[in-house]
Amino acid sequence: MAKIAYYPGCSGQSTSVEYDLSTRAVCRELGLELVDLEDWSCCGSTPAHTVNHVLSAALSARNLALTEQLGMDLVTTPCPSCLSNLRTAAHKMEDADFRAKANALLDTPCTKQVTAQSVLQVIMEQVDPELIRAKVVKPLTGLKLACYYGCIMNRPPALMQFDNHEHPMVMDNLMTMLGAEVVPYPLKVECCGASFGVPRVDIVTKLAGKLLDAGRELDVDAFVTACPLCQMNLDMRQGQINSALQEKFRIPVFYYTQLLGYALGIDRKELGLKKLCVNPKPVFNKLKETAQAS
Amino acid sequence: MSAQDEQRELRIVGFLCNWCSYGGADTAGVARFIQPTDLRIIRVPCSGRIDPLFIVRALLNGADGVLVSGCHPRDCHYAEGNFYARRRLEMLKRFLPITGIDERRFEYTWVSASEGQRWQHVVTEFTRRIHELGPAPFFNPVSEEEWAKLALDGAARGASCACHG
Amino acid sequence: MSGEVSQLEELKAAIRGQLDSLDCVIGWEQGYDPLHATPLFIRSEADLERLTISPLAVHNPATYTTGFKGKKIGLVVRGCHSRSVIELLNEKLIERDEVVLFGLCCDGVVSQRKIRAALPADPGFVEAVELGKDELHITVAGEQATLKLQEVLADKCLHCAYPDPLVADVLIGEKHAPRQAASPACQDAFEALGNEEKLAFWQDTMSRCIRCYACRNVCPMCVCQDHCIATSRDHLWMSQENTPVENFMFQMIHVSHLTGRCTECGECERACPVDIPLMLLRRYMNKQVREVFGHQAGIALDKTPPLLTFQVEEARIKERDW
Amino acid sequence: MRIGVFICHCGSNIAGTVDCESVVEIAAGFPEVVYATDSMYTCSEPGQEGIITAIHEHNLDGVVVASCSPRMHEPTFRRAVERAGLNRYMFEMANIREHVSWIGKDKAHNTNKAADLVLMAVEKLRRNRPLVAKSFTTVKKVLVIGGGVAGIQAALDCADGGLDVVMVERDQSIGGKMAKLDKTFPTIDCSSCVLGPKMVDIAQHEKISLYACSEVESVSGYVGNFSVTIRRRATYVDWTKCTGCGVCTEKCPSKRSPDPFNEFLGTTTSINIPFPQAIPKKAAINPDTCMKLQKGKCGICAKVCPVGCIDYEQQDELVTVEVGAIVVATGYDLFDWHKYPQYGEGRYPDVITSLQYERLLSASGPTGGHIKRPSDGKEPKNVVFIQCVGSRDRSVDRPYCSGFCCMYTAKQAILTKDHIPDSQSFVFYMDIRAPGKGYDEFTRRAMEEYGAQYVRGRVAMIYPHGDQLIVRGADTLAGTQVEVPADLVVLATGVEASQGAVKLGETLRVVPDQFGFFVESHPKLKPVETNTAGVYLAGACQGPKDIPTSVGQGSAAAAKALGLLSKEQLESDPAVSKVNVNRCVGCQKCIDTCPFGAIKAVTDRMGRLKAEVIETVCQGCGICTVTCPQGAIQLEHFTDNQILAEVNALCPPKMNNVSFE
Repeated sequence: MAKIAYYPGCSGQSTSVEYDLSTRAVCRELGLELVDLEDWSCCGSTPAHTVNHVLSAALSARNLALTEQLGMDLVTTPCPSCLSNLRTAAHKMEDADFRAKANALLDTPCTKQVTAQSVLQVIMEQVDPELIRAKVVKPLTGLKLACYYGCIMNRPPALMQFDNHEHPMVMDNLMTMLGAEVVPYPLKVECCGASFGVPRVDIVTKLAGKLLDAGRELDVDAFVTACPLCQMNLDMRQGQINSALQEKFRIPVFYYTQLLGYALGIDRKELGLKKLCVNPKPVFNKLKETAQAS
Repeated sequence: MSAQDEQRELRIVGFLCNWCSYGGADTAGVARFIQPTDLRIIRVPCSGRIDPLFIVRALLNGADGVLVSGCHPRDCHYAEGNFYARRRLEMLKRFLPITGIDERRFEYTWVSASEGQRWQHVVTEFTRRIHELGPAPFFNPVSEEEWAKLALDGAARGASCACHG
Repeated sequence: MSGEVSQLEELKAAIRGQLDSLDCVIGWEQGYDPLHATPLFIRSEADLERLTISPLAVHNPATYTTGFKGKKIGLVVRGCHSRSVIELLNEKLIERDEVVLFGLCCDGVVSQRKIRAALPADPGFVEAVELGKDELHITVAGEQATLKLQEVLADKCLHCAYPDPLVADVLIGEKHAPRQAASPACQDAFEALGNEEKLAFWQDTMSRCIRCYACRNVCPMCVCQDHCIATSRDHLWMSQENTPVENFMFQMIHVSHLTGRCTECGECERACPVDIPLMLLRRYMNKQVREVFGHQAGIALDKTPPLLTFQVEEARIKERDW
Repeated sequence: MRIGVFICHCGSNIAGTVDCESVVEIAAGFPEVVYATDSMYTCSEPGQEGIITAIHEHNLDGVVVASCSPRMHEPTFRRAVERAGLNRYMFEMANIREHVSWIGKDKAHNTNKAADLVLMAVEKLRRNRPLVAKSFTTVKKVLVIGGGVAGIQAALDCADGGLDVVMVERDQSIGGKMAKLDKTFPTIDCSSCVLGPKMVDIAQHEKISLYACSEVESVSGYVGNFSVTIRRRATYVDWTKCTGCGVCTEKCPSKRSPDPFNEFLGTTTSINIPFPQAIPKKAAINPDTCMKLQKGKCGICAKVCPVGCIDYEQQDELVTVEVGAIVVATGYDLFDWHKYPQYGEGRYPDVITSLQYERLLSASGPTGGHIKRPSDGKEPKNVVFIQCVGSRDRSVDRPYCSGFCCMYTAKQAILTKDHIPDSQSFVFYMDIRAPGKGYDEFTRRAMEEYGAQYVRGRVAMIYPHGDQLIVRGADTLAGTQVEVPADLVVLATGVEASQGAVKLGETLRVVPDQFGFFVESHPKLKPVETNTAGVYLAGACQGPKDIPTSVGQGSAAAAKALGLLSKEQLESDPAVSKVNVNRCVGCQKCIDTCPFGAIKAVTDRMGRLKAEVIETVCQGCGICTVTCPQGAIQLEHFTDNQILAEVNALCPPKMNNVSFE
């Protein structure tokens, strides 16, 4: 079993606990052993780097240093925002002067070059696709999905170095592999409004509403995401969006790990499906009907 | 530099390509950009014509400095001459230290026909550098006594040398 | 050394098989005494019997190749010799289909200079030399002296990164594990000296030079044949006067013409009758070539010598900073 | 040798800071100097007469003039010594004005330096030898590569001037990009109406031979005497018989052949004539789609052809022509906009290039001149134009401005309104670049009279919404984001160097710049010349150009070719490299490094390889001389000996008992 350092991120402990749960379950099933960083700290999220670049990098560099202490040179995280901070820190630490400044803030300096990758990238690059195909027990046949990647998962391309930044395809490919029909969703990398959900709900309802509208136009059964914030804005705020835009959206929004876990036959409790705000039941009913019909 | 040193000229040889740097030196002249007088210029068609051995010959003959200037890369009248020159001259410059000849006595640069001011700057700076280094040491012994001493030392030394003890 | 004996027989068999189709095969035989080898030009079975490949056989046979242009010859080559051949091929000075290469995986050759220094007195004529596994037994005037082979190996062999031929039609012996090249300690020590000391050193050694041109004549890359500009009256690069400055000018010409081409076979230094450490200059120049162009002469076929080509943007030349 | 030295005062220009009389005195003592004097203005009529008289009186066979820069008056003095009967290369100049009197204040130092420079000149002159220019005849024929508007103009001008012309065109018809255009800016006149007659002239001019479907394979020789091999690609139609009647194209059952003339909007037949005005108007078969050539079945065109010109067995043919000059007019290609992921990378059929839009506008285009969008054939109401697609953008390595996109976008906005009066055009632009006669007025008309909405900003994204495309961009003037629903998006794709340019450049020894555009001899003063004598540039192969500029350059290149070939004989500069065959070991290093292909390998009587300089091609740079370790190839007038003499004059070898002479 391949051992990989795992950084869950703050949201994985709170708003997206189901993402964390399902990620762990899926990785276990696919033969990836996640080793939790002990005593990890917050990546700093958006506030840190808007205030101080060195501090922000140091927050993430601390987590890179923890990885180093585990004797590993790769750390993985489900959250694109955490990933962005980890990779930014790793990149900036390549500069000796910057490294010295950031290390001065740390108890244990970060000396080696540690790479951070998303769990999605690790699954797509380290797991044999044939293994995934072979392990599918409940294919997603009959399901029409829109994969929504969000704005920061592959951007900036020079830093993230994974997939096409304007037209990513990995989640599409993964879902197709599981038997689902994936629509050519044009707003894959659009912004959902992100953390404006707190100060300016109107922005989120407008932007996320547009995302939902584009999905409805393509007649999708559900959205698939890989970002806690995207998922929250589309799922938890769907009611707010409906009242703000006088709409009646009822589109479930999954983490890709949840659908992957379902297809692999993992116990539903481990996938945290109950945490979803928009009831996903119609989706699973449809899947059952298709399964029975065939 | 004392006033007296400033008075005494040193021997600086310049190799300039006809199309850019020689023209640049002309431009500097036309504009009356005053320069130190130590430098004497040999005109060649292209920096690609400059055999590094011309520079070695000049230095071994006792030149205190050698300055080469050609067209800026990509601007060569002959398209590629300065690209070859750059490689040859860079190798010479890097090689000089092993010979004990101070590599600062040789420099190469690019000056276009329009860069009179730059030429003035290059000449002034290079001449200043050479004056700071002072006259180059002679390779051959300069007097009968030294000749004799060298011969005696050689005899006493036999086959020994730095590498082959 | 039984291994060597079998290798010699293997080599002889290989040469024998091709001798008819070749004008000549160049190897080595015993020279004027058992301690010295000399190049052997094999044209017949009888010649072949005299072939030796012991560590005493040092000469670079590539030196002779250009003289055979248009004819098909064979060469017995060690690793360093094969580099010279590659460089000559890359410079179109010889043709690949005109040389058959009998490659020897080489454990190093001796330095006569070191042997001489290790013996109690100048040996004069040597009666017998016996090669042990790691030793050399030399009999002079009935007395035997034993030298450790490792201690009398040539400098170039101690730091050799290419003991096995890089190109060969027949390969004899076992290949070595990859090795890292290094410069000898005396090189680093000399480079660390100041300009004044270095200049004084060359003035000194150059006053010793007798301008015999042995360094040029053994150099495999000196291919100007009878037209070396150092000995021409048409281009008056230097006078024939034997002064340090003219002697040094000659070395400058040699190094300059070797820029990016020298394969470090060390023949120039070996041949020098007055022990001028010429490799100091060669190694230093090669180091510069490696640093700037990432190029080493004679380690790969179809490479253009760096001074015969260019890049519009040179990654490692910062001439515009001045 | 008997050398005369003439020191010029140049009024007070030199004499003001150089003691000319002293220089004369010193110079008189230099080796082989038999006469030294000074004069007020050596370049003046009496000054030159003074030189001529001295040559006669003192029987001089070499002259040194110390005055201004040789870049100024070397030709003057060379003519003077020639008038006196000396070879003009038996002359040297010392630059004691620009390099001495004008830049140094100290008279003693200046005088000393002037004397040194004279000594240098004397020492070099002592090693000079008479050089004689070679004359050679020229072929009065011009090769024009490329049959776009620039090449057409160059060919017609050359032919009208009396030269034979060979035109080589890669495509099936000449006309280039201009033939694909509907209208031209700023006059909105019909492109094919302007160009058509010129194309017909090419076909009919008795001095022009046209090779279409052909490419230049190799070029050898030199100015005045090039030998060019042309590959005529197999068309599977005997063009000597084909009348262009078009019956075959009507009957051809294979109708899915890609249509490059229409920029791949729609398809054409396997055997086709690309467009009605094509020159030559001959049919050709696309072997990739022809059923007969692919599967051996069909053969309908052969059956219906009234003149029996179909030949399925036809092979490529190599033709060699001798020409005296070459005009390169290979034009440009369009930037591949798929490199921009934000424009959909080809996923949206209604995102098209500006040239595709021209074909939609054109009455001879695939839609008969009705604007119908590719996806569903509907007439668009909102048309969005995006400028600078592959121009002025470092991220795609296209930092340069393509020059004419602003203008054709304005034209297309105007034509859109003409075609669809209730349409609305939007133009996303960076800056409007309209420097030309009537150009800026034209873009103003597009905005003011035709109501095109110009938005200053880049487009970040195009995405589909219903049957429309939403174009999102920045409006930098309003400081806001805008989203425009579009029925059709037209990308103003920028200009790239023609695909084969780099390879052709190697064949012709014309250097392409980093983007593949050919480099002219001098950016200001020799815009159509190249560094290879006898090869000229016209049109966009040198850099992005609009039609009038391309036509102007075509004429300029023709004028250069006519001027060159108007002389009965050409003279080559004798200061070129020369091989001493005895010294040459045949290593060919000089051949590899020569930028001009001026050295070739020859075999001597003994069968040994030797280098040989083609004197008329050699430009005299001397790279080869340094490359040759044994000094076998020497640049005349700048030989090793001559330069060494100068070095030794400046730095006399010290303490060497034997001097160099």
